Amino acid sequence: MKKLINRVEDAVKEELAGMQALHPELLRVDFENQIVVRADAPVRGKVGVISGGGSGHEPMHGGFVGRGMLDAACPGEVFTSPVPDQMLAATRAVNGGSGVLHIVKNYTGDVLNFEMAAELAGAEGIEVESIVTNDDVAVQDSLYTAGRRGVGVTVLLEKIVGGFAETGAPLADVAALARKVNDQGRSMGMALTSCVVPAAGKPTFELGEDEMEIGIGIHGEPGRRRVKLAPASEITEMLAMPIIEDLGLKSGERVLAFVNGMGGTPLIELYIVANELAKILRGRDITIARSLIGNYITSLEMAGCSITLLRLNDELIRYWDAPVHTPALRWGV
Amino acid sequence: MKKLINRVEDAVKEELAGMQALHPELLRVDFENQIVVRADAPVRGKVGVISGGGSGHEPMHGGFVGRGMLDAACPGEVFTSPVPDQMLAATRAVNGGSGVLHIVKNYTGDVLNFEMAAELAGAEGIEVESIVTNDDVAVQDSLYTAGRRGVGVTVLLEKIVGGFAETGAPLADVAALARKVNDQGRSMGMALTSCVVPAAGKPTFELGEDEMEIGIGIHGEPGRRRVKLAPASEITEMLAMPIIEDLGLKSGERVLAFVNGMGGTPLIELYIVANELAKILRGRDITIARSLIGNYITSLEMAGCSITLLRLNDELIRYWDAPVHTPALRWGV
Amino acid sequence: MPITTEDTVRWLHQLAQVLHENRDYLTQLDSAIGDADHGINMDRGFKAVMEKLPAVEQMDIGSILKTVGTTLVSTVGGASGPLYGTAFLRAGIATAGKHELYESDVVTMLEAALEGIKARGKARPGEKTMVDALTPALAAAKDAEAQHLGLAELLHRATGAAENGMRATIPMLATKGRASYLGERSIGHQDPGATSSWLILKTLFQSFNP
Amino acid sequence: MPITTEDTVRWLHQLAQVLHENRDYLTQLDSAIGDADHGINMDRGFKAVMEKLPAVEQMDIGSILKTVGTTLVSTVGGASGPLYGTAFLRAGIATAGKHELYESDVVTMLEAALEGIKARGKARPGEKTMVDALTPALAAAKDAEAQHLGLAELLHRATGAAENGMRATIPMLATKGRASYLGERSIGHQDPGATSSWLILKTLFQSFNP
Ligand SMILES: Nc1ncnc2c1ncn2[C@@H]1O[C@H](COP(=O)(O)OP(=O)(O)O)[C@@H](O)[C@H]1O
Ligand SMILES: Nc1ncnc2c1ncn2[C@@H]1O[C@H](COP(=O)(O)OP(=O)(O)O)[C@@H](O)[C@H]1O
Ligand SMILES: [Mg+2]
Ligand SMILES: [Mg+2]
Ligand SMILES: [Mg+2]
Ligand SMILES: [Mg+2]
Repeated sequence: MKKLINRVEDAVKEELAGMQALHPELLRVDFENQIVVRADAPVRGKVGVISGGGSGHEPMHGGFVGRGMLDAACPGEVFTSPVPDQMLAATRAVNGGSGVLHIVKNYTGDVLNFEMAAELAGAEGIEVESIVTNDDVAVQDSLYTAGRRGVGVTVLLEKIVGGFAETGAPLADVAALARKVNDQGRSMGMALTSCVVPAAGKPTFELGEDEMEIGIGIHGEPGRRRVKLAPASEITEMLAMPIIEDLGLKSGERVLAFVNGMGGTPLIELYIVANELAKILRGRDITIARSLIGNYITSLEMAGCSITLLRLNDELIRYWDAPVHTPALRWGV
Repeated sequence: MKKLINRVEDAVKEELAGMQALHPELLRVDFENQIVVRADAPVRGKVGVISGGGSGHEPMHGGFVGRGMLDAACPGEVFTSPVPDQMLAATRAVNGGSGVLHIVKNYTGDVLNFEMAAELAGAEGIEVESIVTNDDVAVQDSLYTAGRRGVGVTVLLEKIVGGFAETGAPLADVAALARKVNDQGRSMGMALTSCVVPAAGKPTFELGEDEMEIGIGIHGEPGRRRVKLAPASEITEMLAMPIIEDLGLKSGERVLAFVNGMGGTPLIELYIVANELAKILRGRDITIARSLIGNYITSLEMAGCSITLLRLNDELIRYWDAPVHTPALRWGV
Repeated sequence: MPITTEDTVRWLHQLAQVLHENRDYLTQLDSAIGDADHGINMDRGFKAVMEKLPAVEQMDIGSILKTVGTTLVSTVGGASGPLYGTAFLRAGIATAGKHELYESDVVTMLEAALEGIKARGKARPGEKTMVDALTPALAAAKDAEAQHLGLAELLHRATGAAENGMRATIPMLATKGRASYLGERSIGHQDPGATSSWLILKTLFQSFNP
Repeated sequence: MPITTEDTVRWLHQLAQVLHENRDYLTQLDSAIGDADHGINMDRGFKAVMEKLPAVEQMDIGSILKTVGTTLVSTVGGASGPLYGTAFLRAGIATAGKHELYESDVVTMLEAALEGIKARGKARPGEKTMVDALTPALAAAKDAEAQHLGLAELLHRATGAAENGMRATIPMLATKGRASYLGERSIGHQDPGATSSWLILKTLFQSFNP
């Protein structure tokens, strides 16, 4: 295992110390509770917006803490959802009297831990609403299963909903917008390589020189199927088509195109994928009204990418464009 | 070779097409001359600022084209400096009547090609000044050698000088500030893995499971020495100390700390390095007044990092903080 | 003779040991159909339990188990944290105030634990989870009790049933938890959580009857 | 008998071929002490030359070589682009208007080319560059001319001297170009540019005297 770390068990704490050292104007780290909190939290009269999940997906979520996005993030161990204590501490820290929104990616672990935290916060009289993101079209959705995973849309949702929360909108409206965003977005990802969970020390799965995994999640887990390596054009097709169909995107519609790197894939390749995606959308007369490209929701050093399309309307565009100032996303300020 | 590409020979062109598709409001791509030009270039009365170099370092340089940074970028083939024709075309495209600054990283190829381009532009009556960045302390500087490489400082210089150029300052002053920035910054990098030049198809060098390269450049070339893998604390020490000494940083001074990923290293590891760097600086009473962390000057998918420290004064801070709107760096707008 | 407080404490000590020894094995199982952390999670959780235990080991069995539950909830994370945490919490409530557990108490405890897991995780038998190890274990315990076979035999049969249930997860298609994302590809792998459940019961049996 | 326009055109055709065949070899050499692109650069450049050649192959040798020079400058990039580009440009100027090259013309041409490279790159012999192959080649050509050994022998000796010069780069410490960044580690590797220079001369000799 080749990583820029010291002791494996200190990796997450040291990462947080690094964030505190570089971004003191944006956030503070509560090491006892292992949470990252917006520097000026709690913001009076504003709905607190928090999220959390395993570490190893950086910059998500800690890199999205700051004005116009998250009020706090709860990082768990690598690929392990955080514990209710962290979420409760974060909920308390950001509650400005208007309640708190929990943004939860749909994984059993995240859902169960946030559920317990919400119960505990409720018992303390803090109003909590939860939105569970589930945008991964690689996974069949069904009442009888764990359902779709929450992936790329989570990033876009945190930005848009965070921007809306800044307006002082009430919790019910903030949660409602969150649901809208989740409904309008879909994602799918692929991997060229596995990744090494530091505590495990070896790759989660083995992949041949001429193989790739299609339909992966963000925890280094294998995907829906293993296929032969293909050109970027075909790979983009494999990811984009299920999204376009599932969203039922029609000619004339506008989307936010999000080309995400899994952590180990260089930008030159992401732009090549973006080019293929743009061709596919152009061919269907779908407009890329906004875009995001880079490593935003990752699986450690995994090589690969994911595509997320979010159907846009003027409301979503307004809050996507709203000022944001976090370590990983910044504009308008 | 596992990459998200189509035909190797089309990689750079398709990358540029992807940039054009995602960032039409920021830039336009001149495919015939293979250059990336700021959307509103030439800006009348403003010194044009251009740079260029081999591809494979993304987001540098194309990702820095836009308001407040570069007016144009000339991408060569992967790790191969561009040709004078591209630089001449870019110089013409951005000349708003006040002359053009060429930002050149100190590599024989880049220097010679930009030299020829400057001669040709001069012959056309376009006033050109050149700044050659050479901040890599891994390389001994000497009159009789190719001298130090230009690495991390190039990114900071393009931002600061680009911000200054927006004020309408004359070419001589813009070039003078560029020299100041180059004088005040030093860098050093290391690699945990090699990288694969697409046209070569295999790793440029082989590295054992327990080895790393210290003092690498940004072209996948091996470094000054190969040593046993070490904890992040020691690696950071190996990179930071030569920089601090060469810059002669003294207690009470302010720096911009730039922790750069080589392309394949996840952010969690970069923050761990940042934490170690912050400890070293704190121990010397040197203040991190500004910072930048992420993949900004890369070697394809190479795993590793580089550290750049730039001694700050109020002038440099003013133009670092100035609004910038490019695909890779954005704030204040 | 019943399970005493001492048995309970010895069980938890040995369990921490066993889970540490099986850290890589459980993580390996989780690599195949999950995210390669189950062994790491369980080991982290029971290390924490070991730190909390001294403060409560003089108390009643219920208090001890509740402490285990809250500690797991606070330190494990993932899916297994809330699930095993709830299981031990409910087991603690079911054994509140007791210093000795007889056959019927053990059955009640197991039933409470399994109910807790089902209430939290909404999994039913056959979904390739820890529920598939614990459901047959409870059934076996119940009829060992009905037949008055004694505590040792009850625990022995419960453990055996858990082991079979664990093996039975191999051909199952996962519909709950992370493994469900693999769809068909989840078939042919043993469920890590069912495996840790078996280890928990096995260690209970062994520590009671060394 | 002299080098004719036909010889020159044949040389360039064969050279494009030779550089294509040695693409991986030159890139391999550049991997050891550079950035693994020299073979790719030269191959790309001479492919472009092949496209430009038809338009000028009826012209004088000087015009042909100038076209080669400008084409290399416009297509190769890297260090070798401006260097070989300048070399062919200067060679073209030195042979302007000529349709036949005799011994003295070849010496003048080689001298102009080498001067061009030195003027651009500021390298002196012993710095582990193409200069180390071309300097002895020019010297050998000069005294073959002084001894009136004839063109074939002149080219043969120049090629041999270039080969020795190329081998002599192996123990050298690089102080110019990318290899210089390796410091001591550049020792023990053959310089890619010196190798391509040898190939250029070798092919000239062979195409003149097939
Ligand atoms: N809904 C559920 N009900 C019961 N058990 C579950 C459920 N979801 C997952 N599990 C169990 O949890 C185990 C995985 O635990 P662990 O790896 O620690 O958490 P995570 O899956 O979050 O990484 C699975 O092997 C399975 O037995
Ligand atoms: N200053 C110089 N003078 C002469 N030749 C040089 C100089 N710098 C580099 N070279 C030659 O260029 C060769 C490398 O060419 P190439 O790999 O195509 O360019 P780059 O080094 O830019 O990747 C070296 O092997 C060396 O022979
Ligand atoms: Mg997990
Ligand atoms: Mg090169
Ligand atoms: Mg797991
Ligand atoms: Mg090279």
